[in-house]
Amino acid sequence: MADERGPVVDDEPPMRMREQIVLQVGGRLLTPFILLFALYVQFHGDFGPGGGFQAGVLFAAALVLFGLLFGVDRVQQVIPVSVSEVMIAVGVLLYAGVGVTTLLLGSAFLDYDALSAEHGQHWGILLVEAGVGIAVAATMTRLYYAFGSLHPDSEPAAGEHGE
Amino acid sequence: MAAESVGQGLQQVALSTAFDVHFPALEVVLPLVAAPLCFLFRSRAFARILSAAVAWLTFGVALVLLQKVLAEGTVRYPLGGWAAPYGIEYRVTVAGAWVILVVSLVAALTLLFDSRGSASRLAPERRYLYYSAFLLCLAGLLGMAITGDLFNIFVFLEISSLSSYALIALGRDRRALMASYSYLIMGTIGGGFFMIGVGLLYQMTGTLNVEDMAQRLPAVLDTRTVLVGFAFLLVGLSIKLAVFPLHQWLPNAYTFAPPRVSAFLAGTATKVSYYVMAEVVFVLFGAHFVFTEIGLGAVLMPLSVAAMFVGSLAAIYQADLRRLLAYSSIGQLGYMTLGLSLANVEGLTSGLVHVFNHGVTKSGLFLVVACVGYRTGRTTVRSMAGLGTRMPATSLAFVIGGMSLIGVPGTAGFVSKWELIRGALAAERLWLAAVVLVSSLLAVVYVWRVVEMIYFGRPEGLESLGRDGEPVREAPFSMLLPTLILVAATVVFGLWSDPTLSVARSAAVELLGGAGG
Amino acid sequence: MAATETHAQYVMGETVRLLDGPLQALLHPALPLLVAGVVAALAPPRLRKALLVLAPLWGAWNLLGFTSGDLVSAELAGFELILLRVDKLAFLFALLFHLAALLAGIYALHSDDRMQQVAGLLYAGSAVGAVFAGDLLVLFFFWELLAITSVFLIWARRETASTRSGLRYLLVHIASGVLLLIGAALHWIEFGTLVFERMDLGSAASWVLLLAIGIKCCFPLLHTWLVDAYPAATELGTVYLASFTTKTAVYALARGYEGCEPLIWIGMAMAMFPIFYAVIENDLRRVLGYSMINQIGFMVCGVGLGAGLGVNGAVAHAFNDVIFKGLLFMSMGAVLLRTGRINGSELGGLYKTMPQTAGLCMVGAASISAFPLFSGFVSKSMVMTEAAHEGYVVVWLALLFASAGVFHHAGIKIPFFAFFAHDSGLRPKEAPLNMRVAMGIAALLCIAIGCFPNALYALLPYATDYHPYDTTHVVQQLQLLFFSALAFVTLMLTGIYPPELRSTNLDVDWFARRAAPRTLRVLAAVGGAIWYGVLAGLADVLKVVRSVVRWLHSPAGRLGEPWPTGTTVFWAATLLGLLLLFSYLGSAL
Amino acid sequence: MSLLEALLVQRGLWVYWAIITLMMIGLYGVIARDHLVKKVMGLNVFQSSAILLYVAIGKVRGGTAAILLEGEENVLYSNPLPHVLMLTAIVVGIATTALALALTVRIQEAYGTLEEDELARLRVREDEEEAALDPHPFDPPGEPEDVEYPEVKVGGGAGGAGV
Repeated sequence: MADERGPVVDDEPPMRMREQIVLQVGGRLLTPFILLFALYVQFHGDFGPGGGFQAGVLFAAALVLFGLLFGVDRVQQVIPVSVSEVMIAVGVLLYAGVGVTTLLLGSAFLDYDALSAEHGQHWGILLVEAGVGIAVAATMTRLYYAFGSLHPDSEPAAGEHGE
Repeated sequence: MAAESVGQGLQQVALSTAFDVHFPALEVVLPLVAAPLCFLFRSRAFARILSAAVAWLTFGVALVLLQKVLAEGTVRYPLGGWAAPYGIEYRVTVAGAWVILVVSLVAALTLLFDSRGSASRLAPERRYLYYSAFLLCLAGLLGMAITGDLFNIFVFLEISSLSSYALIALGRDRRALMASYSYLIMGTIGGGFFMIGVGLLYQMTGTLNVEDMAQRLPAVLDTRTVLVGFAFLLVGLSIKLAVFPLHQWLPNAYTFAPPRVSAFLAGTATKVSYYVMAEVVFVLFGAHFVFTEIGLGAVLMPLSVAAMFVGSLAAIYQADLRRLLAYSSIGQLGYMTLGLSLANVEGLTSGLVHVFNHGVTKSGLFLVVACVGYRTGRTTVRSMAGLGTRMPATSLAFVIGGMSLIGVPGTAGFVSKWELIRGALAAERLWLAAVVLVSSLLAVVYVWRVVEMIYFGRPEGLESLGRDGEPVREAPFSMLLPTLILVAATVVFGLWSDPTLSVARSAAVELLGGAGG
Repeated sequence: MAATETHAQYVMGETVRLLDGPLQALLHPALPLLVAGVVAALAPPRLRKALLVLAPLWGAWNLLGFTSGDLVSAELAGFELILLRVDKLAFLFALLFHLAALLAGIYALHSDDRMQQVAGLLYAGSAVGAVFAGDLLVLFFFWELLAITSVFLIWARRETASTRSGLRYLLVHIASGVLLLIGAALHWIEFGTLVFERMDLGSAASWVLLLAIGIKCCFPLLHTWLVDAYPAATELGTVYLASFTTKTAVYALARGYEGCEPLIWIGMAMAMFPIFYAVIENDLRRVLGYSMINQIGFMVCGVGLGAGLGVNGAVAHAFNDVIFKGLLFMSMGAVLLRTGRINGSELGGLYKTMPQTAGLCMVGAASISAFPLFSGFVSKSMVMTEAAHEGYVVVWLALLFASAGVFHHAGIKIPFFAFFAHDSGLRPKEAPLNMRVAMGIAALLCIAIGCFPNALYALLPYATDYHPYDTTHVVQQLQLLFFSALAFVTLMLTGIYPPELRSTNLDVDWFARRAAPRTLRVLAAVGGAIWYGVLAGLADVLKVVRSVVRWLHSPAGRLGEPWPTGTTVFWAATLLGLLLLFSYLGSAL
Repeated sequence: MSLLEALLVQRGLWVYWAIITLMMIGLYGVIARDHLVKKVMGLNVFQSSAILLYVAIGKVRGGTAAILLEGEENVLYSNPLPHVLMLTAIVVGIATTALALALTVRIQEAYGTLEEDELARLRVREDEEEAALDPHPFDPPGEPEDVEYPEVKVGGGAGGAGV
């Protein structure tokens, strides 16, 4: 009953994008800075506005920009699908792991003071934010992979793991 | 599997003396941590064992929590060590403990159910995703009942919803996709309404903690913002609860989801929303404001009655067993909201006891249908023809579950219906009692259709052969066991209703503020 | 009042005993039959047949262990339920039901139909449970069980017509059960108790309960289910159906409404009106159905006449009616089984090959017509004597007329059209042995009770020294019967009575003359037209309701089809708006 | 002061009007559009309105970011809590959108269309095919037949007609 059409999203626009020299050069220049900025936001999150979520999104944005200009396969050479999936789990586990550790140390769940009397809050926040950052970046990347490399028999998007 | 769970169980016991203060957090954290682990290890077998073990662990923890709450009163757990109004507090009340007990029990049994055949559209090597989503859904549902923070409820609500959309979409039939899509749209709107409601209340009170807000609300109850906030909260929850005109996402979602997901969601998802609604209505705003000042009863009661009839009447006409059960769920939810709208101890008790009774019954019935589907390859009413002799245990399970849906004395369904009628009489609404009875007759009709098919239907032609042309036999033990446990529970707690009723009653009294209506 | 005092004597019993002594070793009287029914559902045919005969015997043996005053109660959800209350009234009915189950069981032996045999056993068991129910909730449970188990006996015929009939039957009886439950709730509210005792008409509960019982009891205008369903059932099913449902209702009336005057008039109407229908009916089983309503009329009348002879007569007549009506239904069932037809105009001359069945049928006919020395005589006369004694002359006359009518349609018409009359040319085999045995036992009982009524009288709820065989009774009854017979024979011999023209009325009672048939027919037509109008109106309403339900709820209906997402969201928004408006208005007030 | 003035001119209230308008636009999109992707877009607009509501709640006129600066006291802060909450809401929004889009992709693959009315037609046909395997006892196919009247005999010959 379903009429099988061709690929839902074809490869045309990215192909044309690859011929845009200005964009390509600009993008190539910008990417490392975006990544760096992401790291800044990540680590500055302790003191000022910022944090893992924003950093993760920025990190993923750099990868997506690169992917748009040079093709999904090029990004996947750096961060393969499997790695992105593992990173999602690792990120979430890092967050939950801190909680479980505090729990096992006898304090409340996510009570960072249990980690160390002096720097507990710092370390706790740092680890948790790192977890969030990794998870968000990996998820966004994975989402981009899912939709960016769509062809009829692709894998389903792992959107439900974006938490 | 057994070794693993026993091992963890022992560890639990060893730790329990000092550790049980952490149980409220553990209840949520266990499935939440297990979910990425399933994802990480990419092994279906591992995921199966882990998820089942975790579900049984949460069930054990829920049991301990319930005992603790009954003995000591509300159990509080400050997350991250931050005290209540500032940090997020996990707060286990009797009603909450009751609901998580039901949720974890149903999860444990449905995960015990050995879903064979190609029930979901995932390739076998990616089946671990299913367990991952299942655990997330479980974590979300448990979290909603445990957390004492309104925004946190929203977050857990979305966790459970998102994972259930994904789970439903995994159904083999392509109609599952549309079912999941419309559930997604409805669920997101519901979640959005809930979030807006919380925001408006936060604006007026400056707090998100339920108890704290409940203390601050009376001062600003007459403002329009609070009224609007209340309306948003209620409608948002009504969508998740499938209250009458907002119920249409439910039938298809339950029909086309993979069998175990149907069984799990039918037994749990709406029940948790019911608890949240009861908390919002009775704890946050108070029965006086909701029912006396703005007269919510006049809206909720007719809608509940309508749901009872619409659900049951539609169920009569269904050809597919799962859809029949789903429509019957709408009717049964009508009984629950009716109990809530009575705003007295008996009514609320009936609703809360029905959380358990209906949860167990409906999950059991969905598992029965899963067994039938596995053996016959179809799930239409017609596919039950003559199963009375060929799948006797499964058939008997359906009959008993069906009787519980009708509310035949001696089954769990009767206990809640009886309590509901008592509630109606206590509220001096005789006609409601009559309406409940008449709507039970409709349940007789749709259950009878199936029973007639089981025992008097004659399979014709190819129908006498099951899936893959083999003769139909009794379902395998690994599928039958959890099914029969659930169905047996409806009988056990139908005859021995003291424990369920007394817990539900103390939960109702607690929700109503101990005033007794 | 004398009536209530004597009543209290047997209802209250001497002492209340809770599960001690012999009671411990006994099962609830309904259990043997119910258990046998469940076992039979799974048993092979041979065992099933054994159960059909043995279960009633076992049950009866078990029953004999009880004595008046035994009481068993249980607690359910805060209510004390009286599962079992034994007194003479219930005991007699229970004994009767076991007897009926035994006869029907023997009658059923030739068949292999699991559904009927299982349903029959369960059905009998629920009737026994109902008469022992001490309170309204337990009664309700068995009341509904009675309806649910019996409908299979109709469906067992497995024809479209019988399926439809069965559905209607089920609907009516479920409705009766719901009314009973509503009555119970009202009773609880009004009196704070659910114990099923004699009540005075006046409270809302008593009226609702009367209506519930009245449906099962075939009160006028509520009777259609009986003549609709009985002829639709199998030959075996009708035998079962005739024994339990209506008699349980008579029991409930005797228990709850003893001495309520309206019942006298209702009973009179019930005894009268079916005669008109029976006379013009062709389906012989439906004729029996009408005559059944007529006989129940006598019983209802007796209950209305109150304690002592009235209730005794009603109960005794119920006892006899089960046996002789069972006998008649069994003989008609045998005819149906052997010939496949049951219309009077298609039968005739069967005595040539079914002599034994014919003879047994005539014993039943004699009993129902209340010939002296047959069972009907000893009980029917009790009711009529009491009516005359209490000064209800009109009632007495009406019952006399009804007796004559019975003699015509059940006593003469049934055996005559089936076995004699115009030879239809059918030469069926004699009925199967088991059927003849069952009929033979029933016939023996008819004669035995007719000749030695004191055994039956001893079982009756009230002590009695009634003697049926005094000169007045016997002469009066024989006059009635012989003049009826004379008229019938005269008409037959002079050729005025053509048997094939079933519309010709043969109400040759003592009073009605040649003008009567015409009047009767006009009466029947007018009554029928009105009733038909009511029914058609109801059916139209039903049709509208059904199509509305279908329009709304079927998978293609407005509420049954899955809505588009937008519609549901629209409703969400609407509900939000409604709630906002509502809370705004609510808070503004 | 007229109602209009009270609602519009009163300082700060206009933002709620904007939010409500946005919300209605979103809901309208979900209700009125048949295309599944457009519905998702409507949903996004709706969610944005909810997010804006929180942001508006937290905003304090003249307040700054809630960062503790050394040496300065009595600083007016905006309430950071609603803004932080919105991070979560945004995550939820992304997850929802990603999942919804993944579903639409699947639906397009399965049915070859994304118009809801067409999909409904296809689904109804599927339902009917399934139901055809299972004729309903109370609802025979074809014309709804008449209710059967209980059989009533009225008179024999001249008196009336049987039904």
